[in-house]
Amino acid sequence: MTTTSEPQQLQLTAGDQMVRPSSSLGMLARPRGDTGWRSWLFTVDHKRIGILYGAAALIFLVVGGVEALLIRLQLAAPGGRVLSEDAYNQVFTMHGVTMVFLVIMPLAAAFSNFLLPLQIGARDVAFPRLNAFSFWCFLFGGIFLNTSWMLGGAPDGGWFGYAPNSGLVFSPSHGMDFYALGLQITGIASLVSAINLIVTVLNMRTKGMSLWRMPVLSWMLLIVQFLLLFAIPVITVALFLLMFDRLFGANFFNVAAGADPLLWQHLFWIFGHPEVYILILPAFGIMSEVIPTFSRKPLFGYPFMVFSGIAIGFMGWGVWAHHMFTSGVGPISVAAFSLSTMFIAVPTGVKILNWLATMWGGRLQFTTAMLFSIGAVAMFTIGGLSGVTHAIAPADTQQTDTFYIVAHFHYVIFGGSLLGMLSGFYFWWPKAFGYKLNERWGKASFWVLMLGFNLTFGPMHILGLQGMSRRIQSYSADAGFSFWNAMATVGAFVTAIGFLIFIMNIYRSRKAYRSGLLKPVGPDPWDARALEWMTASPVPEHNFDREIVVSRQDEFWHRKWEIKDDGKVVRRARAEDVAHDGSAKGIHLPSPSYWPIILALGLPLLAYGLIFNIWISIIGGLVVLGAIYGWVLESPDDPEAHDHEEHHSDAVSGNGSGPADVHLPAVADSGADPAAKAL
Amino acid sequence: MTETDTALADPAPEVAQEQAPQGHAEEAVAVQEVGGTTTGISHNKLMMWLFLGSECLLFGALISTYMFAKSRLPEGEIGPLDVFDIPFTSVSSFVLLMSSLTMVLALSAMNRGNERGFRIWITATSLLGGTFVAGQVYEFTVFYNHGLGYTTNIFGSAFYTLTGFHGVHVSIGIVMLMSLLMMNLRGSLGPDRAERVELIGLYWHFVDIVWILIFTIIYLFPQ
Amino acid sequence: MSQISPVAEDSAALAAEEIDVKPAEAAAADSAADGTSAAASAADDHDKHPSDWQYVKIAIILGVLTAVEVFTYFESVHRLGDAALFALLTVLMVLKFVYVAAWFMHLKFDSVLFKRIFMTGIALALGVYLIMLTAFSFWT
Amino acid sequence: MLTPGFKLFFGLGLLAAAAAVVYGVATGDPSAPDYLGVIDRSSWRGVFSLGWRGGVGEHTGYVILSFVALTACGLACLLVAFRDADPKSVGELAPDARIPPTQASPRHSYWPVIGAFSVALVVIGLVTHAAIFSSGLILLGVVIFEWMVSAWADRSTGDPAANRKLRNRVMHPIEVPVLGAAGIAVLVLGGSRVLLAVSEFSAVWLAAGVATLILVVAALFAARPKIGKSAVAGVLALGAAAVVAAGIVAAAAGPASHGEPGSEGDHSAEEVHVEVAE
Repeated sequence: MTTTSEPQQLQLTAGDQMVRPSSSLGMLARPRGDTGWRSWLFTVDHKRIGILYGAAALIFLVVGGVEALLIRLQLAAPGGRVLSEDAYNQVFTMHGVTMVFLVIMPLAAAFSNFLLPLQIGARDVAFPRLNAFSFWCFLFGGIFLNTSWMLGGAPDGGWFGYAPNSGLVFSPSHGMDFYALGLQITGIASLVSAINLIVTVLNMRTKGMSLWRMPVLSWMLLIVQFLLLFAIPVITVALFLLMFDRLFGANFFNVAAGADPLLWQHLFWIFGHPEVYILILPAFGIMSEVIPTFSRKPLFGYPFMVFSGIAIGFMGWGVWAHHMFTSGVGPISVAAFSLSTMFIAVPTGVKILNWLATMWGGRLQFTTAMLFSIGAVAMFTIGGLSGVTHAIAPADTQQTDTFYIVAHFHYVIFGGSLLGMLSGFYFWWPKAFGYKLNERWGKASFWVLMLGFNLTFGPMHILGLQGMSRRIQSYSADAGFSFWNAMATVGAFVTAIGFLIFIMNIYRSRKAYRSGLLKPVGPDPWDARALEWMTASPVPEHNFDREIVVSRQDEFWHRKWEIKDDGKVVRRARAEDVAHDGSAKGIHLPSPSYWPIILALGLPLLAYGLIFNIWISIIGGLVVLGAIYGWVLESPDDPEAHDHEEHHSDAVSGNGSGPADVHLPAVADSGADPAAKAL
Repeated sequence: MTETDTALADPAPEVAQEQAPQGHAEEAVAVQEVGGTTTGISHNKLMMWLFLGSECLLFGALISTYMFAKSRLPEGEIGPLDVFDIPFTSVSSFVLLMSSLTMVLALSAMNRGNERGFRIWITATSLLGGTFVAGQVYEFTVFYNHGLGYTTNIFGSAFYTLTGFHGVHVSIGIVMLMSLLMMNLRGSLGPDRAERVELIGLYWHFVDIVWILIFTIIYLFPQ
Repeated sequence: MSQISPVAEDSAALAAEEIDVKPAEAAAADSAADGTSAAASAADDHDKHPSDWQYVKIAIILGVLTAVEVFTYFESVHRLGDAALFALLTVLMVLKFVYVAAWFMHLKFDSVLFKRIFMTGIALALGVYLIMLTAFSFWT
Repeated sequence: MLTPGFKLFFGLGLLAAAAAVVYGVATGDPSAPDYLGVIDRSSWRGVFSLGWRGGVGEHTGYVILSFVALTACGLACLLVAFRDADPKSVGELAPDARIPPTQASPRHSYWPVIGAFSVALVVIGLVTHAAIFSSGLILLGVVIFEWMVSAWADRSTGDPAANRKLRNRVMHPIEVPVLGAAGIAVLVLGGSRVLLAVSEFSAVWLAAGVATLILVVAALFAARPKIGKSAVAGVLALGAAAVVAAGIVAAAAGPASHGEPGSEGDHSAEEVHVEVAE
């Protein structure tokens, strides 16, 4: 195809061998090396990218958490003086934006990147370089958003940026420009990642892994990717309209010119409601992996689980206007959306019942991961029930824009999503790093978090029903809000301590592992069920030594255990014997590349230019253009990168499955036949 | 276990637990899976279709924003009836439709291995696309001279945004077409990589489809 | 091979019956020879794709439909009334849309999965935006 | 150490600088005291400070000579920096002893000519229009960048084909899109200017005619495989030239009756903004 795909040994006219030219200008040769910072910067390995996502999200969690603490400090007592009105607006806006777009979504991306290919038995994702691009795009988008603090003020129009309140008249600083452009960049990351992962799941399942044998987590993540695929363009348009209004003087939200402010609300919530499920479904999937494992039972009602996930994803498109009951959408809309909102509680309820039924009669093991999952089920149920009260429009009229709403969505997103993700951290940590996190510290962090969480957000129900408004910077002493606000602030700091324990746990466990105090774990420390446990921990770069042939759901568990005719479960093999040891050699993997990070770097430049000076944009645009062409002209596989004997590059690039293809070894690992290992 | 398997087996010792219930399928699997995909569809094509599915929501939002904005245009402001030049836009639509034809002919030529035909038709496609964009710039200029700027009123903002988005899509498409042409001229895009042409073609046809919608909904529907 | 239960129509229910249909064909192509599989599949494509003349015919149909559309612009047709014009133009638009998608984009001949993805996008777009416009009382 | 190329250009630069000084003084104000007698200090100062302190004589010639000096010296520095066409230094610096002592002769290059042209553009732009000045600057930047990359690639190996490959690997990602975009821009700008110049009625027929012409010509070429590459390229070149020429003529003639003239400049600026945004 291009010069890069050909062997790069340049022949001298004299026939002499020449030094490799790439050494003089390294920019366009493929990066090399498996260790050091370069190996992370230019990696296209889905597991490393997953870990990067997780690490970045945890850092943003700290940022968003500090913002939350500032809010709580400000509201701790009547007439708080920690933040000015303006600063308060910025802090609560950035808290929401950070937590939704820079913490929960990337955490979900971390799990999907790390686990999806493993769970379907694939070597990598379909487009490894696009995957790397998604991550850098997200990271630079997040950094771009946060640089607004230093560049004239952060966004101050609320995380949903209602126009025209977010227009130039009411928000004259550059903050909302950062919001519009920053979310655009992270949106690109999500969209690209969604397309990539859908192709991965549809096209790269291992032999016998039909859709209906996939773990529930894979299903939920797949549904989330579809939601992202179709929801992101809507917010893209809304953000463009806002940006054109602000930067070029368009009239989309200019009421004086006849515009209707509801346009923004509709567009935002058409995106925003599927977004809610984008945030929660990954946690549902994680809980559906953790709970059966530690209940020693298969998941109760697998098809119901999957179908209710699909139903949630589908119905999530028809309920958006329940965010707008008080905005004057009209009685028919209110009635219709009220009804559809109540319907969507049904599949959610099905899921909760299924988890309970899974635990029912199981031999429960209360590991930290299990505790977090159970906590998430409980907290999500509370949040879900308070959500049903919003579905009733008259009640919602009372609750809108009060702390009751704040309580509701924190119970759902913090109590549901974040606790679920933490459960996932404890569960898959040994898979990613080869050692378990300390259980005692983990349990401590769980109980502290639960206490702090309920102390923070429980009182907000009361405050909301008392009439305390959201997004107010201060309240007076005679309003009667003082006590519960003080409680909530105490709770917030207890929560912070819970997270601190979690971070300390990571630090200490890692240290213990490095110093040899903590034993490395085997492939399957929890006696788990899905395919990712069927390879060594930490997962070798090539994932599986040979292809796995799947013949039923929970294939890995069935290879370890046998169900006798009388219903007794007997062990048929040790996990170590069934699992791959990661020693396979000669597997052709996609090569690292510079272009994803370069391309992602161009986008914030474009955005800064639109805000400050168009010349920066032009530079950014050139970077983007050049990177795209460099990317296209670069062969996805560097023929020199791996000195393995076997190169099937002709077969692969020729058959139409394209540049992103990943090689599979020639021989499958069929059924319970571990000896069939060859290359 | 068959003889072949033992012969191929890695020297690393691994204990066979029990007889494989379905240990006979390996060979077929190996052949199928090297480069094959689960659905038999190439990654790239699936990616392009997913992208186009996502674009439906993008243009849907823009078109409905336009329709809504137009309906909210205050009385007496400069509106569609004052500026639209249907005969000219009809020609533009025709040009874009024909570019879809030339695109599909380019792909067909490439599939047959007729690279000369491919080059001719791909050039014709980009030229027709260029003509379309030139027509759009002409149209914008005329509208502007009639007094409809981007910031003039809500109709102006919505109209220029919608058609501008489409125009940018066409322009990006032309750049991609020219890149295809250049890759072919450099010898790196032959019939064995015809799928690349097909992908860009899909994008191009989609842009054409969007114009079919815009032409009818924005220009032809009774105002 | 895998067993797949039938899937109800849904955004995420993905062309279940499509799975495992093609690998046999792909396997055949691959087994021929590593390097030639592309040529083989290209040949397959060619067999099922329409001929150039058919494409030209489709283009002519599209041109004629466009001409009919433009014809409604002239005054004499306006006597039909707005409702009839809307209906006529919508039908013409959908026809053109379908022709381009089915023939030029090969949806007619290609994997049904593509059709479903595209239709899901269109259906969702139509659904949410029509509801949005309805909520704005756009139609009255 | 100093290559002949350097010596040549540096000499030229010095000569041009001297010429500029002499010219600037000689064409200076003849009415000044001591003109060409014992020339007064202000004349010298003016000439040496590029007119910053005190005047220079005839401006155009002085500026051209100064820029020739500047360009030549710049080229000379480039030649030294890159050791262009200096096999000895390549041999000294190369890490690998296997490099043959001689290098393949450099390929022909258009960049010096284009560079000279861009310098001329800068000079002309200085006295005429800021747009010409900045386009000259941009072109100069492009030339310098391209030249650097080519020079770097040309020294890499002794094999010109390999060098070209190397150069293409760096430059194609940049060239392909930029040239493509420039091509479209020319077509779009030229086409729209022509459409604007004719009447509204003719614009319709013109657009239709151009499209039909493209279709017919393409069909003709496709149907007759015997028509050679050069014929096709010739027709394309002719078409491009026609669009450019017609565009320039049309732009000069100004828009026809439809639309009020005069506001186009603002409009196109706005368009650029929107497109960049998207």
